[in-house]
Amino acid sequence: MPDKTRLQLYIPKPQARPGEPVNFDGLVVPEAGSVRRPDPLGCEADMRDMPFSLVRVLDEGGHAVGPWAPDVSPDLLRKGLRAMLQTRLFDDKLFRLQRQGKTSFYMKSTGEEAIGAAQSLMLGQGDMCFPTYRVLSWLMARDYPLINLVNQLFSNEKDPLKGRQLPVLYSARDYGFYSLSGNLGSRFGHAVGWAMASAYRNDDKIALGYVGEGTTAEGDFHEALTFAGVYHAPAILCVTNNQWAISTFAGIANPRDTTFAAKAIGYGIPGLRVDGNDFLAVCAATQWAAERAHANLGSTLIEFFTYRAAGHSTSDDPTKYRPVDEPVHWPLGDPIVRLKTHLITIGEWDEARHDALTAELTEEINAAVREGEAVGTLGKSKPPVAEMFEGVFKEPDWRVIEQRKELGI
Amino acid sequence: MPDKTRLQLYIPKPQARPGEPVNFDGLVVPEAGSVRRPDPLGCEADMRDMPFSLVRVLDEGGHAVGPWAPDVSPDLLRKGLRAMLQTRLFDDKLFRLQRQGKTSFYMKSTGEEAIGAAQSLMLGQGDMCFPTYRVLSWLMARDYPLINLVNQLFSNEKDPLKGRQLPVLYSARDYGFYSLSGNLGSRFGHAVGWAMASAYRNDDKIALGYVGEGTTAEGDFHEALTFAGVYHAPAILCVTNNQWAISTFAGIANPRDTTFAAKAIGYGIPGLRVDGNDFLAVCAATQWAAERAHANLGSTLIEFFTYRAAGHSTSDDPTKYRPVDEPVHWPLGDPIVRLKTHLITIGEWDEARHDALTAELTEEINAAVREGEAVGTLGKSKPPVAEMFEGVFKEPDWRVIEQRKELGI
Amino acid sequence: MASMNMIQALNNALDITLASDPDTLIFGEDVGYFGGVFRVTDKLQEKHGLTRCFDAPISEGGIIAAAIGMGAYGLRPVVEIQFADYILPAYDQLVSEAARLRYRSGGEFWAPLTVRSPYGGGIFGGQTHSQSPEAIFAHITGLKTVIPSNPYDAKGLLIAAIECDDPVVFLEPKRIYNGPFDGRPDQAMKTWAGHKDAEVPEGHYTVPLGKAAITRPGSEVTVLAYGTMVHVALSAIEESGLDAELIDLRSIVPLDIDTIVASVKKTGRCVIVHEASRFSGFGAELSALIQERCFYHLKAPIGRVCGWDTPYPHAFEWDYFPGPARIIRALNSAMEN
Amino acid sequence: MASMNMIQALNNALDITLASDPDTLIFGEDVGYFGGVFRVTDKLQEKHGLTRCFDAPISEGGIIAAAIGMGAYGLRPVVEIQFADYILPAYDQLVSEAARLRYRSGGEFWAPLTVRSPYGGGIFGGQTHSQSPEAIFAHITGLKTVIPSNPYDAKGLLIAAIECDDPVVFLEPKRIYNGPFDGRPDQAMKTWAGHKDAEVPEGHYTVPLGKAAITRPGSEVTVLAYGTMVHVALSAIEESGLDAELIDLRSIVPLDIDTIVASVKKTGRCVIVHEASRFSGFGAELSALIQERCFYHLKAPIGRVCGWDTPYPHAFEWDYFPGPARIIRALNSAMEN
Ligand SMILES: Cc1ncc(C[n+]2csc(CCOP(=O)(O)OP(=O)(O)O)c2C)c(N)n1
Ligand SMILES: Cc1ncc(C[n+]2csc(CCOP(=O)(O)OP(=O)(O)O)c2C)c(N)n1
Ligand SMILES: [Mg+2]
Ligand SMILES: [Mg+2]
Repeated sequence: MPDKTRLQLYIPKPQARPGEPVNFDGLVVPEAGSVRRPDPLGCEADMRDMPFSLVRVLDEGGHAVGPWAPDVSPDLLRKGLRAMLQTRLFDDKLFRLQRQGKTSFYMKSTGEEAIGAAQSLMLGQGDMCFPTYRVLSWLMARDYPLINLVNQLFSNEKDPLKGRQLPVLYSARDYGFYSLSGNLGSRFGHAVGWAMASAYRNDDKIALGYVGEGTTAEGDFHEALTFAGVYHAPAILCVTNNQWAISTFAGIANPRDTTFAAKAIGYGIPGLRVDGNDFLAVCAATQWAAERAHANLGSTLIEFFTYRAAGHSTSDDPTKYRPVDEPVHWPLGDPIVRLKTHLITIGEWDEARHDALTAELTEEINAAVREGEAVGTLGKSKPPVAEMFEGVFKEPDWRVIEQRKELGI
Repeated sequence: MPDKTRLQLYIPKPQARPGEPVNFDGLVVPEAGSVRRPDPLGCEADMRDMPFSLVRVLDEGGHAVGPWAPDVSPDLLRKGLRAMLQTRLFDDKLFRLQRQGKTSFYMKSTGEEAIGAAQSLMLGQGDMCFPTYRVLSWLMARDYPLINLVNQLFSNEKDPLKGRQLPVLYSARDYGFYSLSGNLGSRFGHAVGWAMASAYRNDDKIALGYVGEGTTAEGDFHEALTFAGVYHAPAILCVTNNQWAISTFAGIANPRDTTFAAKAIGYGIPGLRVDGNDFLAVCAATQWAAERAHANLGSTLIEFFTYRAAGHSTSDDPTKYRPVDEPVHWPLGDPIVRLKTHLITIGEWDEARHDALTAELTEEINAAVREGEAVGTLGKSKPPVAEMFEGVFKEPDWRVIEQRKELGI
Repeated sequence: MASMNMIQALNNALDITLASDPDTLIFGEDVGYFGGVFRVTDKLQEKHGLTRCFDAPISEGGIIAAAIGMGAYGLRPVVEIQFADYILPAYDQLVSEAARLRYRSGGEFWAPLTVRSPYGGGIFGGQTHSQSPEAIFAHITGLKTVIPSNPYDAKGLLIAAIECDDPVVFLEPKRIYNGPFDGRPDQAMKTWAGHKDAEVPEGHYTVPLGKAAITRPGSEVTVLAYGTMVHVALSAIEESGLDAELIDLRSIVPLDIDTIVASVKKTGRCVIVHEASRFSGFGAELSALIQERCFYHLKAPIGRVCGWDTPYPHAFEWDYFPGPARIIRALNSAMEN
Repeated sequence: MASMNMIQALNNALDITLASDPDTLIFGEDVGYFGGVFRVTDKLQEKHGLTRCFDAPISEGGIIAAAIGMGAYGLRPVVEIQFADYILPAYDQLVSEAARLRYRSGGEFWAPLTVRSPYGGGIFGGQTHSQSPEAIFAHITGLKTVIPSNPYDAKGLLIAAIECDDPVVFLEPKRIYNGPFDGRPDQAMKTWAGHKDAEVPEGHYTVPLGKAAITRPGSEVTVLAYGTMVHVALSAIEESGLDAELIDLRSIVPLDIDTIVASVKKTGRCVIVHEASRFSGFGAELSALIQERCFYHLKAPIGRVCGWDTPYPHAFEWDYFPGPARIIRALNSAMEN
């Protein structure tokens, strides 16, 4: 019988809270280019080291180095930069508009723009992304009309979702962007089912699922991975580890000793851990996983290691629960700056073009906002009230028909 | 862009179905004694090989070999043998009684008796086991009165659970046996919560949770492990991999390339994979995990690799979905025979004593059954109907008071 | 026409659907090689192939999530949850996802899945193999809930459910899989053989969702029931000697309010019967609707005969089950006033 | 006595409980260092220590499962689910485990947990931050469900819930956290300051579960409400000029049937108000109970004013919300007959 000492309940704590010095000790960041690239068609059992490293391509000098450096055109990189910048500027603008009461709610993806943008550009038009609320850059990379975003954010008459859904919870089928909802994690399994359907139909489409690192604690996450592993679903399943879940640090979702990518091992699928602030690394990992999925070898779990530089949403103040300067000390840098530097380094971009792009995008956003404001902002305009009663079922039943009459519309 | 071949939906199939030759190819069984025993107080990160091996102690000749050979007394081993044999005999008897209509339902644990018996004997009186319906040997090892089992199985007037619960879904608080329910997996998280409570109270009790390998697919399994990992809950969390979940083979819960024990890696807790038909290996692994838990190092996940030798329950015929002779070809043998052989090998048992024990246990069971039959079997006797209305809340509310009157009791 | 029990009728509905619509597929625990613990999917894998009818992990949430994703892709999945009691781990998927997808996405996506599940009591299944959770589905906007009471309806309603573009919870009263049950456990088991509703056309047909059946026309009192309780109520009516009108709701969402209201306006009296526990059960909605719409026609309080407000108790199955004696008492009490 | 808003009153109830009973502890998403997204657990970690009030993984099922295990051990956990809409992933834990543990184990184990959750609409929270799921708890045998409408009750009921040996779902109408809301969004926001029910004793007290409050006595018609709708109904009554009796149910399980029946027998008329969608909502049970028990006293049909049978729509919040105008219409219609 073991010696019985008195037990103690362990409650994990983040390395720093407000007033304490920022502390990223223990965060091991391998050199860009130092991590091996297994054959994407190889055997999962030979890749169990991958979740414990960190795939990085862009080095300090802005060069793309190592076996993961992807073969992508400067054009694609510029498209990516544009989408990321557009996302950043749009977020800033809309955050301010929320403060003015023009929308009820807003969420930024500051610092995480590389992920959606790179994946959007690497995947095909028919592929389907099952997003979280922090993947706006996917839509930006596919030129989703800004006015649609604005109209939904203003919940006005032209809201493409007809006034039924919260701002930021978009749906854009034609852009490969599945319907968002407030419930965390509950669409991860839809991505797997969608991918299984594509395989069932002998199609060539693949699915992309996202959850935040906090959301990995939901049962849905596990159930989706179980299905993905068992049926070899052609899906890329991503955990965006931005270190925070509202006020809660990542250590409340998973102990520090392991990684989110390591969860893959228990489902028999490869797990990659990737620098999410490195546009090229995101491209490379996505391409790797897509190649594997297309080869009928099933899913890959990718942990994108990144940092939520802004608050969770318009409803919280992050300086209440983490050091005010934590974002600026994030060791993996700003994804926009890093991609910009790379493009300049390879001679495909310069400061002047960057400034011009910024000005152009700002004007596009302002124009869209003006157009949306002309239709109306929150409470000033809304879709026809009849839309409240439509779409519950394909055909309305007597209850909503009667109730609509009762409301007199 | 990768080459897009047409996808195909993969549906896993077991290695043999009825009419096909039994096939355990690919099942790698390491020699007894060949697997290393890490320091139980060591760092989880250094144990990530363990889920891919198989801890075994008893060799072909019945000797206990290697670093996992536990220091247990012959007395304890004889107690274990007795509990296992009791379970086997009781199962056989009750299965027949179900066929005679004396109970509505029965489930055997044939082939898996070592697990509950060894763990029951290795853990302390105050520890709490959160069982599945296949851990009767836990109760047998703690001398739970057979008559209680029989009365519940007959749903008669003396049913300790007052007629409210199915046969086989026991509850025996004083024997460290938590209330069972039909829902799979939903108590795994209770084990973790109970263990956290013990730590919160600076107690020295630990919890033991069980699920079947099929049940690992439930979200509850993942949620429990997440809590166990994050809060270092002093719990031993066990997956009984008996290869089958009713008619469904283990490959529908997890791909063959990985193991159930490997799931531990993604939660930052050690995972052990243990020969569940080897009583000594079960003892050793349990002791290892208990030592770790008592040292405030948190949970261990143990996969017990075993085989469900009988049907799932009285409701199915296993020869309809697996080769009729699959059980006899199970490479890891019968746990009772293996322990008996060991005891004989070390000179602590013999065939005559074994026969005498069998006769004694048979008579105990028959006596308990006779006593239960005298009270009444299913439909011939039942607890007072008032018990139907009690225990919904601590105090009955007007609804059940009125309804009880309406029923005239 | 062939004489079928409910299991055969359901199996036949699935067989026809798999054969005619390549976008339908079936999965669930033990439904593949084994054909389901109640045999409803028997031989479908063998006949239609591994990818058309296959085993799923024990993960009700995962099953329904995958089915929603398949539905969003364009398939028409039919999943089995082994017992209705085990739908609960998937409740969030049904409520927050399946039921809401069309609405929240402005019609861009929808989930035309059918969730089949054996349901109800009367088989000594104890707490977790006997429950009748229909009320927790009925309250959810965007979900349809269907409960057949005989082989003919079972087949026609199941095909209609699968063809429906909305998510449907299809609850199969397991006590009447093999024969009608009139609530008298002491009497010999009946089979469906010879029952008029066991005559099932062999080809494709549908029974529309949202249309009740008048199982027995009558003038003195209206009885509302569904599933197993249709048979129990019929037997009680016969024993009572009353000229009661028995309505089999067949689906509770959509609900055939017109048939109900017309009957109660005619009879002025109503008794509602269901197996589920009473408090906040579906009978409450029926009662509320009727008193709202037939207030001036009602001659007596609307009665409810339901499971007691306790969990489903194993040994007290027949004390709990709302059998003919309790229904007759309620009928008499409705007539007295 | 101090003037408190509902958040302060709830925080105070938790503070007192943590201080007096070492077996209570609090956990939930963001409840620890941050003090909860609605600040109900503000400063409790700082004051009582890390193990008394801590953050949990985003895993509602895991949270409730852990709490049940702690309850079985002998603790009295109080957990927060960040929004009532997100209890659904834990629904199986609540129904199949918490609610059934005492019954099925013959009284060997029980789960004295309290599940607190911000609830209801009126804050432009859209589909998943506005729902009122009380009916799916009310139907479950073994669960209690409490819904306070003011700071005084909030504190007393929460302490009673924590001290109760049964599992309690404690739904906090988030729209009235900071001030009463009479259903008129165009008018200036009110705070609790000066409201009589915002006077909260500083020490320990309980408001018993299962006892309704007569918020406004009256003779002409009975109005049943809970949570935010108590204030909306009161405002509607005042505007209507009718002498209505307003009953605040406070807990729907246990339900104070005696107070309800006495009132309706007196007035002969009844209007039920809730935010949740109507069909199979809790209003149905109230309506059914009343017509069963007060049939011969009823002068007019019982009315229900509820959310429409659609998901909760973001832009149409005030078209959906059962505001004073609809309540007045129902009151008048109850009086007309
Ligand atoms: C099922 C569910 N539980 C809780 C919430 C409340 N909530 C909204 S966002 C959030 C944090 C999510 O963190 P993470 O998954 O890390 O994503 P991130 O916001 O960092 O992108 C929480 C708890 C929710 N929306 N849904
Ligand atoms: C939540 C839930 N889903 C489904 C079932 C039906 N069911 C009962 S036992 C069983 C198989 C369990 O297999 P496993 O977990 O491997 O345990 P074993 O029976 O092999 O010990 C199933 C599917 C259930 N009881 N509960
Ligand atoms: Mg996060
Ligand atoms: Mg098994």
